Amino acid sequence: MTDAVTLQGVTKQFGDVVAVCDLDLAIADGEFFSLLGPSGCGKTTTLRMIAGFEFPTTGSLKIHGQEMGLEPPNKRPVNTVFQSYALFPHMTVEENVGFGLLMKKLGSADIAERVKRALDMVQLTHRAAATPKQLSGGQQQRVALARALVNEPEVLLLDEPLGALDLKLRQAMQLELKDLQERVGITFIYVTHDQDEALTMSDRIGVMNEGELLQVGVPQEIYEHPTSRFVADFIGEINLLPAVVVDHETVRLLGNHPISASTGAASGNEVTVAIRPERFELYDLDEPIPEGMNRIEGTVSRRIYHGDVFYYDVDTPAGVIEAKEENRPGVELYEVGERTIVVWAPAATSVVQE
Amino acid sequence: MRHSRLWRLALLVLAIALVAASCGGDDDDAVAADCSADQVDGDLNFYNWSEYIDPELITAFEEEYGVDVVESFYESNEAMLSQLQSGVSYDLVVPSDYMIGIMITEGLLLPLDKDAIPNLENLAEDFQAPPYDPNLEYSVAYQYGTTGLGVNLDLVGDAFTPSWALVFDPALTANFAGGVSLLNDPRETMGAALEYLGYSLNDTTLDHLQEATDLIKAAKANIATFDSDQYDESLVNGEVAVAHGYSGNMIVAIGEADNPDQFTYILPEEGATLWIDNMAVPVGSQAPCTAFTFINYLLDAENGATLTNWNYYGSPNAASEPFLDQEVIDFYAETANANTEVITDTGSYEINFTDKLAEAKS
Amino acid sequence: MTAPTDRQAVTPELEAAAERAASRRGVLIALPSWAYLSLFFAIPLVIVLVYSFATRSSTGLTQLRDWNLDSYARLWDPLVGEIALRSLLLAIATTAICLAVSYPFAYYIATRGPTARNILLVLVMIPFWSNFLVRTYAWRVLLGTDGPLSQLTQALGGEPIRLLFTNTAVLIGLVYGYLPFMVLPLYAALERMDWRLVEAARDLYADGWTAFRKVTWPLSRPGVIAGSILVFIPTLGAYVTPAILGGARTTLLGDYIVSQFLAARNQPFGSALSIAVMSVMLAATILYFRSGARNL
Amino acid sequence: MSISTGVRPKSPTERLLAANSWLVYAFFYAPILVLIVFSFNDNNNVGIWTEPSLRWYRAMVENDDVLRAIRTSLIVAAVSTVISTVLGTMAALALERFRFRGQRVYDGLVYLPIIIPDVTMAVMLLLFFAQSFRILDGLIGWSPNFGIGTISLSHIAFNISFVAVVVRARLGQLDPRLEEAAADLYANQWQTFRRVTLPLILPGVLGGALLALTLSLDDVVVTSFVAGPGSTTLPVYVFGLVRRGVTPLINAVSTAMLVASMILVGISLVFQRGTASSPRVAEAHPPE
Repeated sequence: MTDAVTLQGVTKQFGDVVAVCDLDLAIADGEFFSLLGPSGCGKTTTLRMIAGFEFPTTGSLKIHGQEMGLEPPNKRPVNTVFQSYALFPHMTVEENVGFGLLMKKLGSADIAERVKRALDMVQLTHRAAATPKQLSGGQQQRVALARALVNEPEVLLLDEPLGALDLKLRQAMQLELKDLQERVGITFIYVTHDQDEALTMSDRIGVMNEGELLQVGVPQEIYEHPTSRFVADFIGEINLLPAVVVDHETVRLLGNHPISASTGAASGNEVTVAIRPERFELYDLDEPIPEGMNRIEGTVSRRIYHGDVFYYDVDTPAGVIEAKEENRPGVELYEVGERTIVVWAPAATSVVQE
Repeated sequence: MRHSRLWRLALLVLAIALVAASCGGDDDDAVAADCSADQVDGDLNFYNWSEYIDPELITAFEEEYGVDVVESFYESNEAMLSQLQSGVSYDLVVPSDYMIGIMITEGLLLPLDKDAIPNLENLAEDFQAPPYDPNLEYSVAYQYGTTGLGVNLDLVGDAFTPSWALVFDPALTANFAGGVSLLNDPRETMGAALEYLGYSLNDTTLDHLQEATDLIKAAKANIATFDSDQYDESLVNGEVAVAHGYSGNMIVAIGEADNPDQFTYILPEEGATLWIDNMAVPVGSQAPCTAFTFINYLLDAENGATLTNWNYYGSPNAASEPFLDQEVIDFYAETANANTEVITDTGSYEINFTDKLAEAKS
Repeated sequence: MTAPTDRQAVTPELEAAAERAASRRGVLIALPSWAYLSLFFAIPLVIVLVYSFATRSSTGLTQLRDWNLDSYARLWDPLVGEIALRSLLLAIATTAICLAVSYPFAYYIATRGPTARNILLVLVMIPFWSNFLVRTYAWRVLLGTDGPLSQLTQALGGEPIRLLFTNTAVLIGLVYGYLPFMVLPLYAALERMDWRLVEAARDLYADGWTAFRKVTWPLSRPGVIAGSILVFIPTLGAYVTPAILGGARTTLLGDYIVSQFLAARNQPFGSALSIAVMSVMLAATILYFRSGARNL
Repeated sequence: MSISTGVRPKSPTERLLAANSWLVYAFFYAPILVLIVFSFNDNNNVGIWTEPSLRWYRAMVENDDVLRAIRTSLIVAAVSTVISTVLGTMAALALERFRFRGQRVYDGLVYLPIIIPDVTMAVMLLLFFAQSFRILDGLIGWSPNFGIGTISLSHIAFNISFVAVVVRARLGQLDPRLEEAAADLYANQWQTFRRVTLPLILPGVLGGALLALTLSLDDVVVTSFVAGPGSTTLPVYVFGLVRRGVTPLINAVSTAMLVASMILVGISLVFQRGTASSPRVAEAHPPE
């Protein structure tokens, strides 16, 4: 089976600015793929090149094996859901949804039938005659979705489609989108800067920064095993501690403190150790610590109550470590100024190069 | 598409065109039109001074010959000349004496086809051989008149000397409520100032003309407007006390005023303009035969009288005399003895009059 | 559309080709208006430029030979300077009066509620959309010696008003004709303004006047500049208003240029004058765009 | 100072502002009202009121010159509006939606006619027509005359720019994503323009067309320079009347022109209702 979308050595320049640099990416058929990164990282440009709104400066862009680099958007089997929805303000919901089919010169009965089905799918049949201005944000978003899906594209491109919605609605829509994607079985390419969104919905995630694709993987892999400092830092909360590689299984933190971690780098290299706050446990100085765990002693310098969890800042020779402990009956609280031992598993330790 | 190349191309075309035009501009040979009496060859574009012809005459002509007469107006000989020089084509124009000379020199006029104008014989003897067109090759007199001053006796008083001082002497004009109005015409207005200074209105000494310019400038505080169109109304409405203007318009306006005795028209003793306006056919005419027929029509005895009785200018048409209002005949008989001068073409000096009027006005 | 098999075969110039295609379409769409404006605007402009170096014959014909700079030399004539200065002063006075009257006016409209604002604005537009000549002519009726204003003052026992054919009349006419040009940009600038900034200034201990001086005025400056340019440029070359209300008594630039063509028949000098006036306006406009404006 | 707050005691400043505004409105409307009132005056003299009558309106419709001038005006306005709207809209599209070489020069070419004083424009076109007619005569022996043709060509020349500016402003406000969405939904360039771009910029195009129409109906200076025999437009005719003397006939003609303008404004307001939030200056037309 061919991949839905293949990018090979794609570079996009705007004047002197390189927006996307030598991108290689293959997205499988039926996959929910997210492009994640901060604004200006090139993810939207990549999406727009797939849609045909921008043309690559160099490189090859294929959709289902067909070279598409030069095709105008109207000749591509993809459809887009825009960030601002881009609903035609002078047309009704029905006309908006039927626009693509009309352009494809389908019969009017056929169009009416398919538009109805699409509106049923997004539960907006009752607003068919409304204009976009009369709809709420969430409803507009559904219209935009229906307008794209009604054409049964091979690939659906979504450019931060939930960005304009409020938190509750956004979370509900995330699940709905994921559901929908599984139901229709179309390849989704989803652009977002929201890591939660990407982690929740995606089959795979590609993290971009400054025009480069840094890491591609399933959500867990990206979260648990970032391969670069940027990916580690961008996704979730994380402690980044400078270290020096000792051997395959050991690195030395500041304060000459050795810990176990799988390194994969030559000894003597300066690296960064990345550990999620929720991976730490705090122990009393006299408490027994399980075998094989990494540990470092320090002083609690701050405690913040956060409802479901407590955050602790612990001053250690290796630097300030942020730890997160669940707010559960029976969990011991540490006071500011108290000595404690921070404990974590070697497997929870990612070693990343700069 | 390379715009720079297109630009260059456009400029090249333009340059060629300009050269072509400057070389080919002189071969506009005035080919005489061959017409017969009462022949018409299209609608008549008539370029005339405003309020210079009885509309009834035009309507009658249109009905008789089945053509349209489209009238356009100008307010000075110079304005008319500039239109013709720009290439706007008319079929009939009415330039004054000196302007006929200029237009002949410029090659702007079509020779008259005298076969088409049998009524030429009606022309009075005085107008058979004017100095600017001795053989009537290009023009034939339309009307004549004088340029003088209309005076509001209520505002000026009865005891005044008929002099250009009435408009140029600030000491005098300062007493006139509303001030005075002067014609917006280079030869007439500069000429009046020259006369007041004791020179001829055809004087071609630049120093004298500068003196005249300074004179107008000094008098300007009391000059309400430079106006060639509605000085007569301004006078009878009391807007101005003294108005510089043409005899016919003045007489008609005074005659129609609520109190005609309150006004008078005078010719300054230093000398005033006697002018003759003439009908002529410009070179670009599209309907020269209609134009000749129209000229012939106006030279008819009764039509000529209608013309004069409507605007009260002097008639050059001897045959019209029996049909004229006695008032007009008497008036122009009087002016025959006045101190008047005809404006002549001063050739290359001409341009100074327009330049200096502009300077005086500003 | 054959798929490349290896990295060497990737299409290298996709974008360049697409841009060429788009650019070709753009040029095609621009072409008709480009051709029209080249023929009926750019070439006429060049002709005026060419004429300004030509000589005038004694009968006022323009001779396209003996090229010279006489017409430009004549621009330094004190007479021209006097006329230019007078036009300039008149244009500045008109602009200043328009600004002084319009600012509070636009401010008032911009601070009404949305409905009132729209009605008030339409009321500004209505006279503005009527024929310019008619509006100017109306002042001739109003200011005439036997006009309504004069009759009113006489009924009140005063002197008849003699404003017609004075510089004051021209000034009134110009202010009347161009006032909306000042009102609209000022209104646009004030309406667009974030009024919370004024509140912030008041919150930070500025009194009403200081808040205006430090916040409102600087923020409305683009409107002030746009309005001033839009009033200044046409009044500097005004022809119709002085002709109707000024009685041809004093010469202004517009009238002077027209008279060079229609009376003095000095096309080279008239052309040079036109070029000079145009250059001044071009400079003013460039200054305007330099000041950060993006649109007229 | 905030907008539309509830009832507040009026400050002295507020009162002054209000008073100034009503004075400005009085200034705006007084001359026009006087003009209208006196057009119904049965007197030969413009300023003296005797009794109401329709005398001058009768004189107007019986005057062949007025009727001919109206006809000329309408022909010129219609022709120049249609052509300049099409060309101006295309110019706006080219400037706003495309990038090509020489665009800056083209941009300047489109903007320049707006800032050029109309006296200069008039002079330019007069010399141009005079020169090109001479050339045409020399080359192919055809010498066209000044008239409706030259007037229309000249009006188009200045109208294109105004239409382009108005339409361009409207295009600038249009979300380019909408056009991308159309392309994404299989519309080709022409379909995108006809079904999405044009309907959405239509208020701007109509605004530009109305502006062109009023500019054309307003113009005196350019028209009087390039007019020929018998091709006087109404404003030029009225200008001539005004210069030749003030008769109440002008009041009647002016009032008729005023009513015609009002109808135009009415139409434009209906079209533009609820579209432009703040009026752009370019949509207001410059006089003369």
